Amino acid sequence: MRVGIPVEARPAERRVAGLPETVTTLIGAGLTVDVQAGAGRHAHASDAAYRAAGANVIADHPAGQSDVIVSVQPPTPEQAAALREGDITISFLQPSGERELIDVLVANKVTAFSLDLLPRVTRAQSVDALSSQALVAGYRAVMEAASRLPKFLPMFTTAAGTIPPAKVLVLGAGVAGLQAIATARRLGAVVEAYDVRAAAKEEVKSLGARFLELDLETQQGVYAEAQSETFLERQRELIAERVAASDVVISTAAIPGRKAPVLVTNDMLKAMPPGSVVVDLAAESGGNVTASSPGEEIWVGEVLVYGAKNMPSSMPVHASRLYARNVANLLMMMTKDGQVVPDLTDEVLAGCCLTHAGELRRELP
Amino acid sequence: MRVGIPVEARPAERRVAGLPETVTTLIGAGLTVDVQAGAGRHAHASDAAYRAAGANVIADHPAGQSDVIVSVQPPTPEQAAALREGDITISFLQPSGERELIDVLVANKVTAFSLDLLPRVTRAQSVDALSSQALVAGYRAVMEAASRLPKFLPMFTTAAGTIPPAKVLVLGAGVAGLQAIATARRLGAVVEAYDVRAAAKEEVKSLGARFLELDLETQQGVYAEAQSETFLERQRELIAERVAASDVVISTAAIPGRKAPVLVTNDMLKAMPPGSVVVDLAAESGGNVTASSPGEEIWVGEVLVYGAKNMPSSMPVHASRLYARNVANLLMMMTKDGQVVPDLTDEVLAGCCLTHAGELRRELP
Amino acid sequence: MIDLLTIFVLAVFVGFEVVSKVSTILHTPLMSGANAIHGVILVGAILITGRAEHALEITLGLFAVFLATVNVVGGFVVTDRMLEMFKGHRTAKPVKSAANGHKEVGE
Amino acid sequence: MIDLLTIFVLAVFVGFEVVSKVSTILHTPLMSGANAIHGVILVGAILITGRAEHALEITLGLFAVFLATVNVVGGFVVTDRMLEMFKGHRTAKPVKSAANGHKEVGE
Amino acid sequence: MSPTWVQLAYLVAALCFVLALKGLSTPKYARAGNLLGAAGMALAVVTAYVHGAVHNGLLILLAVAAGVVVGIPAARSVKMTAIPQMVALFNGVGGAAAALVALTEFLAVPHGSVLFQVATVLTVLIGSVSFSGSVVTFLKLQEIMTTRPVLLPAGQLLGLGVAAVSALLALSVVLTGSSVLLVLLALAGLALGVLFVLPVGGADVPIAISLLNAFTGLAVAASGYVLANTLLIVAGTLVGASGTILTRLMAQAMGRPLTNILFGAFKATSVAAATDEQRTVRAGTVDDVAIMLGYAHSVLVVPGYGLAVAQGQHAARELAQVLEQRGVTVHYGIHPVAGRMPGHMNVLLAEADVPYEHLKELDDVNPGIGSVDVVLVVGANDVVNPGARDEPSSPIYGMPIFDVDRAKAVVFMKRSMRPGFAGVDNSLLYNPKTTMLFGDAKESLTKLLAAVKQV
Amino acid sequence: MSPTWVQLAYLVAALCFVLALKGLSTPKYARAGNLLGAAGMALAVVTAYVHGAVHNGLLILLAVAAGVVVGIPAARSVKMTAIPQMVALFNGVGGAAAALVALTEFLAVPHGSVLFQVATVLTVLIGSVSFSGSVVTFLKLQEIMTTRPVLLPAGQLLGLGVAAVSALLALSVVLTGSSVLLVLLALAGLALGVLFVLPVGGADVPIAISLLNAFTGLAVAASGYVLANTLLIVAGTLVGASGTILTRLMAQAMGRPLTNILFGAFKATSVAAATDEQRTVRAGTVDDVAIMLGYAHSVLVVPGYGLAVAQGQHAARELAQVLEQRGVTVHYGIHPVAGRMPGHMNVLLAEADVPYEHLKELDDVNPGIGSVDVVLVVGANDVVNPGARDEPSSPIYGMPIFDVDRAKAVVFMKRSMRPGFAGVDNSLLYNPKTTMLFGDAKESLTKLLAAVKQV
Ligand SMILES: NC(=O)c1ccc[n+]([C@@H]2O[C@H](COP(=O)([O-])OP(=O)(O)OC[C@H]3O[C@@H](n4cnc5c(N)ncnc54)[C@H](OP(=O)(O)O)[C@@H]3O)[C@@H](O)[C@H]2O)c1
Ligand SMILES: NC(=O)c1ccc[n+]([C@@H]2O[C@H](COP(=O)([O-])OP(=O)(O)OC[C@H]3O[C@@H](n4cnc5c(N)ncnc54)[C@H](OP(=O)(O)O)[C@@H]3O)[C@@H](O)[C@H]2O)c1
Ligand SMILES: NC(=O)c1ccc[n+]([C@@H]2O[C@H](COP(=O)([O-])OP(=O)(O)OC[C@H]3O[C@@H](n4cnc5c(N)ncnc54)[C@H](O)[C@@H]3O)[C@@H](O)[C@H]2O)c1
Ligand SMILES: NC(=O)c1ccc[n+]([C@@H]2O[C@H](COP(=O)([O-])OP(=O)(O)OC[C@H]3O[C@@H](n4cnc5c(N)ncnc54)[C@H](O)[C@@H]3O)[C@@H](O)[C@H]2O)c1
Repeated sequence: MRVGIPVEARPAERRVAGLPETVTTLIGAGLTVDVQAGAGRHAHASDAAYRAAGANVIADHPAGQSDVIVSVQPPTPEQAAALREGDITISFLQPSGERELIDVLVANKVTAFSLDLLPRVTRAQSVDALSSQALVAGYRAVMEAASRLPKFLPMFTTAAGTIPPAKVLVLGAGVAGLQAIATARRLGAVVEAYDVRAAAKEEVKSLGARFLELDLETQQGVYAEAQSETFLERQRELIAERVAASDVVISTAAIPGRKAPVLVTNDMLKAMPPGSVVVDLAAESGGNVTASSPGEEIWVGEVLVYGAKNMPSSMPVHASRLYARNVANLLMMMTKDGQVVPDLTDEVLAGCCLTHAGELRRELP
Repeated sequence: MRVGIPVEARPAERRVAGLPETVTTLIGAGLTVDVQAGAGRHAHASDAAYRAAGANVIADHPAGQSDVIVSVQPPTPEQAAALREGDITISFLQPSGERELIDVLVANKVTAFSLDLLPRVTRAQSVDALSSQALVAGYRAVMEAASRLPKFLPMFTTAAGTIPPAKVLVLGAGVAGLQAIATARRLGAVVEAYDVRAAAKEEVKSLGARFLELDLETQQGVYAEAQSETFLERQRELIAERVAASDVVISTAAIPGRKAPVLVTNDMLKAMPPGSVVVDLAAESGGNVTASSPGEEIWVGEVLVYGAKNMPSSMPVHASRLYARNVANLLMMMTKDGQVVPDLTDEVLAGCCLTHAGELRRELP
Repeated sequence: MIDLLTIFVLAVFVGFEVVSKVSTILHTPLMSGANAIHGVILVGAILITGRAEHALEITLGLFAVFLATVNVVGGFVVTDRMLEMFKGHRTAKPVKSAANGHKEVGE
Repeated sequence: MIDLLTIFVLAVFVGFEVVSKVSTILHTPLMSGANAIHGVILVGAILITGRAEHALEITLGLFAVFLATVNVVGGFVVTDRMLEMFKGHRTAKPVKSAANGHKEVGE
Repeated sequence: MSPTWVQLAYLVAALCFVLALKGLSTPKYARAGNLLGAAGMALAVVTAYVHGAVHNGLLILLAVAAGVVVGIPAARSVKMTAIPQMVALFNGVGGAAAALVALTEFLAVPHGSVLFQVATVLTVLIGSVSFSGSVVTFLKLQEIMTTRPVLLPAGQLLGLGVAAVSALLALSVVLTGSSVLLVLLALAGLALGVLFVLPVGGADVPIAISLLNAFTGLAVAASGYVLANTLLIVAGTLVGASGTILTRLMAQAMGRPLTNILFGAFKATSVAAATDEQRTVRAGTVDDVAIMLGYAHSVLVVPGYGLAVAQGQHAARELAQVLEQRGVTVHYGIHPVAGRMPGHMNVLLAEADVPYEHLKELDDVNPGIGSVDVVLVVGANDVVNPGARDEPSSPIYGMPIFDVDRAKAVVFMKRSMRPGFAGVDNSLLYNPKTTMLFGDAKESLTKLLAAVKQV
Repeated sequence: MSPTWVQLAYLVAALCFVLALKGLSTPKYARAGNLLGAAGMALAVVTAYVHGAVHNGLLILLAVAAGVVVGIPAARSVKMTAIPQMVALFNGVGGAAAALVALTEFLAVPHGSVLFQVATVLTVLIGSVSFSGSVVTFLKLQEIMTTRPVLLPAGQLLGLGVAAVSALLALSVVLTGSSVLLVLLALAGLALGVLFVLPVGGADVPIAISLLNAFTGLAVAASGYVLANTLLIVAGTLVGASGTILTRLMAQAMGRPLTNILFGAFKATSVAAATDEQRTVRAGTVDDVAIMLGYAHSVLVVPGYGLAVAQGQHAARELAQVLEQRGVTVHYGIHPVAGRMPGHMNVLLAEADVPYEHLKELDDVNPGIGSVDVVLVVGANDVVNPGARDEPSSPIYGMPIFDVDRAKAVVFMKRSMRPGFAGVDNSLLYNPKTTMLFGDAKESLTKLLAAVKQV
């Protein structure tokens, strides 16, 4: 069967779903790989490199030619229209977003897997693109903050006086949050973090950072559940003082399938030291920071708020590498004797399959 | 006597030579301080803050009003023309650059101190703005490189495969180079470095990095002396292989008062992994990298070359703080009973005094 | 007699001091070694047998010699076997500095 | 006599064992303490004086008693003075974790 | 009085014994110590023979030969696992020999001084106790009889009774000098030994052996008073004293106060450590683990989330460095999902400056893991759970793991038997290859560091 | 034979002495050990008096009282710095007492067994050597005579001559039993002692005292044979043995092999360690520093470039942590220009995870530095050079420094006496408050860490 790797269809997407190294893996499993020319451009993977790995470099989008289309962003409805019955797509479908696309997939009886939906179970870890891309996002969030901060992160005692270490507050200690904590700590910042999940406390401490103990109820489970507005109100009140004391705030709080909780208001920002920087990784899903807007830098008083937009794309080589391996691992789970035949009784595959045989398998929110 | 802090006259200069905290120091020493409105804008020091510290906020450039003008960049020749006999200026005069300005300073019998010329002796360390700004530059160089690199610096072993640590090569291990080494190491990169000075080897190792041993003669002394073209030719040959193996090159090699040595040619860049980043801190003094140009990002094949331009200005709050303290310390060395009376027999003051009483005290190169 | 008591006290002291800081893994070999040492009763057995004249005494004495010999030789041999694990230890290598060790980590 | 030799050997052993791991700073107090202990010659001095009958013996014995007493009392007192520095030691505080210690560092 | 040369030879032998014990208490000199002990013994025996075997020289030689013929092959052929019972047996015959010596001497000289009489009864009594006690421990360990505590009805009372009888008999012997009573005393001692050891349960048997060993030492010392032989006194006392200390140390190492074992034995409170379902867990001490590590050729450290929680990264690196200085090869096995975020272990170990080239991945490690001497699992759990490989029903089935169960030995450092993130039980914790070192990882590592420097 | 109770009392006293020495070798039990020794002594003396003072009881009491009256005030009032010579003096009188005891006994019983005779001449000879030797060391230390080695013309020959005469006299006494010869032997011993100590230079005198102390112990042990008194034998031997070991340890600690001191003394190669210009440097051992640190209340660590070069940051942090666990307050003094780039120490210590709040700057530290017990200067130099503060002519004059010379004690960890970056000599290295701990900073710190855990 043929696996197709297209040029990403959406603006500003710089990742790619397959790299020469994963092409080799797929071919080793008996698959044939089509790569659209220029697909790896931003990830610095040349067409020549794909060819060298054994791929078939084609000029156009592989939809209609390949049986399996793997991509980072979902295909456009137009591209999806070219898919044939039984074709498979793998991408971040962001199911809540594009009704039109999903209608096309259902109509064409395409089997569509969305990596957003992957169950976070042990066995699925090698396929867990949410984790791998959150790793990139968490790291980059600190880089973006550090680049924009008119101050040092580490402490320096010098002949021209002492520079105190920057104070970094991380809100939400999921995968991205933890990585942000680790990276900021590496750079010498004094880091504290908060998360509603009970398990987060130990995890934050396991990175050597301080956990912000708030007088708020905690939650169990892998994902946080939506919080009431009164809860959030109280949370904002309690963290206001810590926000005011921070030079950098990195917010990553999210609730799967929901709008992100608002944790930082403009009033809170105004109390921060002039020149402080806020990076809102949740900007695309509504924002933890009232002022943030995806992809934009907004000044609120003397505080700079940067809303993240597709953060992983800012580091396309490694983000692509991780994503491509996740995708290859998923394909390996479905491939037998050179055929991609997803077993939809498998918990993992069933969990992330959105459409199959003309059926929408998940309720859309 | 009156000390004046103007708005910086040169484009893209975001630092300021005095901050409210140093204003307090100066007033404590019996001086009066004039601050031009908006001087601390980029450094997030408001006019109100200056006023609160006791400064006199004025609308125009203080030349002609204040007896001592402190700034980061030198005044323009026009501003200098307003200076009166016996007035004092302190700034980075970059003596080699502006003949016209210096002529004005001599003509007006201004006493001009250039922090570029400060002797690097123990006693002068608290005044050593070259060091303090190089600290900023070295740190920022890594931030700039990390932001532009489409890869991680640290190593990660993840369910989606292992990301190897980035390899960073630092050329020139002066103050900025050492700081770059330290910062890159903090972020988890594998760092190696080279410098012609014999003392550098131990210094590089003292930061936990690898010193590149080349079959080249080493130099003694605080500063490197100009190298012959054959030496540089041989150096380029020897480091070519290490450049090719690096994901990031940060070059800081400089020889005071001379053009920076060329260490990295375009051919060498082409051997680097695609997506690699080169930051040339010496770009403004001619460049260690053939392709670099100050303030620009230039692609050489798939390698991005970033030429630094006024790197410290990218972090104006802390860069200003360090610079302002250096300046305040220098003023303290010259102030007695509320009068700024430089003793030009003092080795340090004599060393950095460029013009005095209508005399040019240093040969211009 | 008090001399023998003094000897006893001093020997107790030496016995305590000598094994006071032994690590767990050596407990069994040490016990076994000590066990072999109390086989020194063989000396006593030889002495009494060597001056015994009655058949009963000789028989008992010889039996004591036999038992004590088993204790001695068995004890030392078994201890030696237990200690074989401590044989293969090498000399120390020079310390590798962790800091300079950050070298080539290929992809 | 061999018993006395055995005692001697065992005492040598105890003497060796007991001080074999002493730290430098205790060298002088230990020397001084040992010095006080050999003042036990006072016992010998008392014994000979106690049975002496001739004036010369008595005189010599009493002088020995005097000297030995000086040795004993001076030795112990001086040692005690030296050891005063080891008096004031407190109990351990709970371990502070370095990692969580990164807290508020004000400007 | 024996001639001076004899006494000197004995003194030298005694010295050898002291040094032997000293050697045996450090791994480095243990073998040399044992050999020196043997040399001292040879000297003493030859001296005794040359000087003391006035009569029956040939017979004595024959008896010695017989002892050698029985003792050496027994000691040589015994399986490593059966060594404890062999030691028990050797101890028993030593005790018997002491009792016999005293008995024989008593037959020859029934009316010595009081000290002589007292020494004689002590030797006979303690020797007999030691003999029969050792035989019972042998039977237990060899599983000829049950290893569980044997509780006779009214066993405690019986014990006290026999003890009282023995005391009475001993007193009578001293008063009357009757050899018949002495033989009866020996029999009473035999009974006492049996009663003493019967209630001791499997796990405590080694401690009982050590105590009986000290007893035999005392018997020999007492026999030294009987024969007025300084060597026997010194050597016996040495063994008695060091045996006592050793017994205490062993009891401590097993976390059971000595009194508890001594009197607890009678109370039969002692049972073998066993969890439900018959799965036993072996908990080691810091010293055990230190020696395993210190004498290993290659060690693999598998860090996990617990190392991060304990913030023990610095201690781990130091331990590895100390081991490397000893010539041990140390690597870190970095599992892709160890910890709680991707790259958690990288961040952690980088903080402690662990060189990158020491970090190994699954594929680097697993092929050669069979030749790793010790795997030190520090605060990891799921990532070494063989269930992920072997049990298709396991919720973590399919996750790649480090196959540490294929290494020669495994040490787990964690605080409890609780499972890891996945909440799945780990059969490796119950593997006979596994030693548990319970406690906070940082604390354990720090102690281990100190201990490794000692071995 | 003395009655049993007396012998038992002596035995208890001997035990006390053993435990006293044991206590004295660990800081924690040193005081208790000394007290126990004193208690044992009291027991022994009272016993001897009660049992042995058949005649002259009152006189003996008076003599004891005189000794107390002289000894206690002397020991109490002596200045701490003068204690070594006081110890020497006490040692000397002990030796003299032993010699007198043997002499007196010999006068009473001139013709004992050979052993008695040999023991007598040994006691007298060694006691005399010890006495006169001690007196000379006292004179040296008290600076009543020169502290430099005194080299008599042909001193070595003279020494050998006197030794030969002594040997001859000793032999004659044993053969003839002449008390006159014995007195002559005592005189020869006195001469020998003087000749032995004269060539020893200032720095080696403490070692000589320790050796003389061991001598006195041996003299007392020998006197035990003279009087057939086990206590004297045991106590004397203990002191002799431990004194010998101690002498070796002291010699080692000063880096001088014992043979060198013993025979070097005669060869007069031994000179006080003194650099040119009379500036002496005091080099300490790891153990010294460990005890200084372990028993301090507050410690300031001043790291410098050398710590970075040695990459000893992890070891430094661990040491600080161990000290904190003992209750010592530890801070780091971060000098603005320590190292070779701005913030060098920050980067370095952050790598080892030193908490920021432990880092103190000049202004935080200098005002209270007088109350710091120990400043540990690790690989720093210029930043603590008092020349920068006090000597206007110094090239580094004007640089702010840590005023560590105002702290109670300073330890320098560096590899040599070489200057730092500025190339300027540092007078603090020669300050009497300063102890140098030479060696690579990381290695020294690692050793220190191990040593601190012991004290
Ligand atoms: N890496 C990722 O991205 C990621 C993300 C989410 C989840 N996970 C999951 O996390 C798990 C990682 O495996 P793992 O082996 O690293 O961890 P683990 O299976 O969770 O085991 C950690 C063990 O450490 C012990 N521990 C905790 N604190 C300790 C302390 N202070 N001292 C000593 N031991 C301590 C615990 O036992 P005691 O309580 O008995 O001490 C526990 O069994 C996997 O199941 C993985 O799927 C990974
Ligand atoms: N911070 C900056 O920005 C900067 C920049 C340039 C220059 N400087 C200058 O550098 C100096 C810094 O002062 P400092 O006190 O940190 O350093 P320092 O005065 O240079 O002294 C460092 C000391 O460390 C010792 N050392 C070197 N390697 C060692 C090792 N492996 N183990 C133990 N000791 C070792 C050396 O003595 P041994 O050789 O005897 O071991 C040396 O005396 C100042 O003079 C400053 O002006 C500073
Ligand atoms: N099974 C596995 O192996 C595996 C692998 C990767 C991740 N995970 C788990 O997935 C979970 C989350 O990962 P994610 O990064 O995708 O989460 P996410 O992006 O959905 O959310 C980020 C974080 O925001 C937090 N949050 C929500 N509301 C908040 C509020 N009001 N205030 C503060 N914080 C708030 C959440 O608790 C969460 O930790 C974690 O529990 C992680 O352990 C499991
Ligand atoms: N006395 C003090 O307290 C003090 C304070 C700060 C700095 N300094 C000294 O100042 C000196 C340099 O500081 P800087 O940062 O201003 O230097 P710089 O900016 O002038 O030069 C940077 C580095 O480039 C190196 N270089 C020149 N040609 C090279 C080549 N061909 N290849 C590789 N490297 C080359 C130089 O050796 C120098 O180390 C250092 O020696 C430093 O120790 C001293």
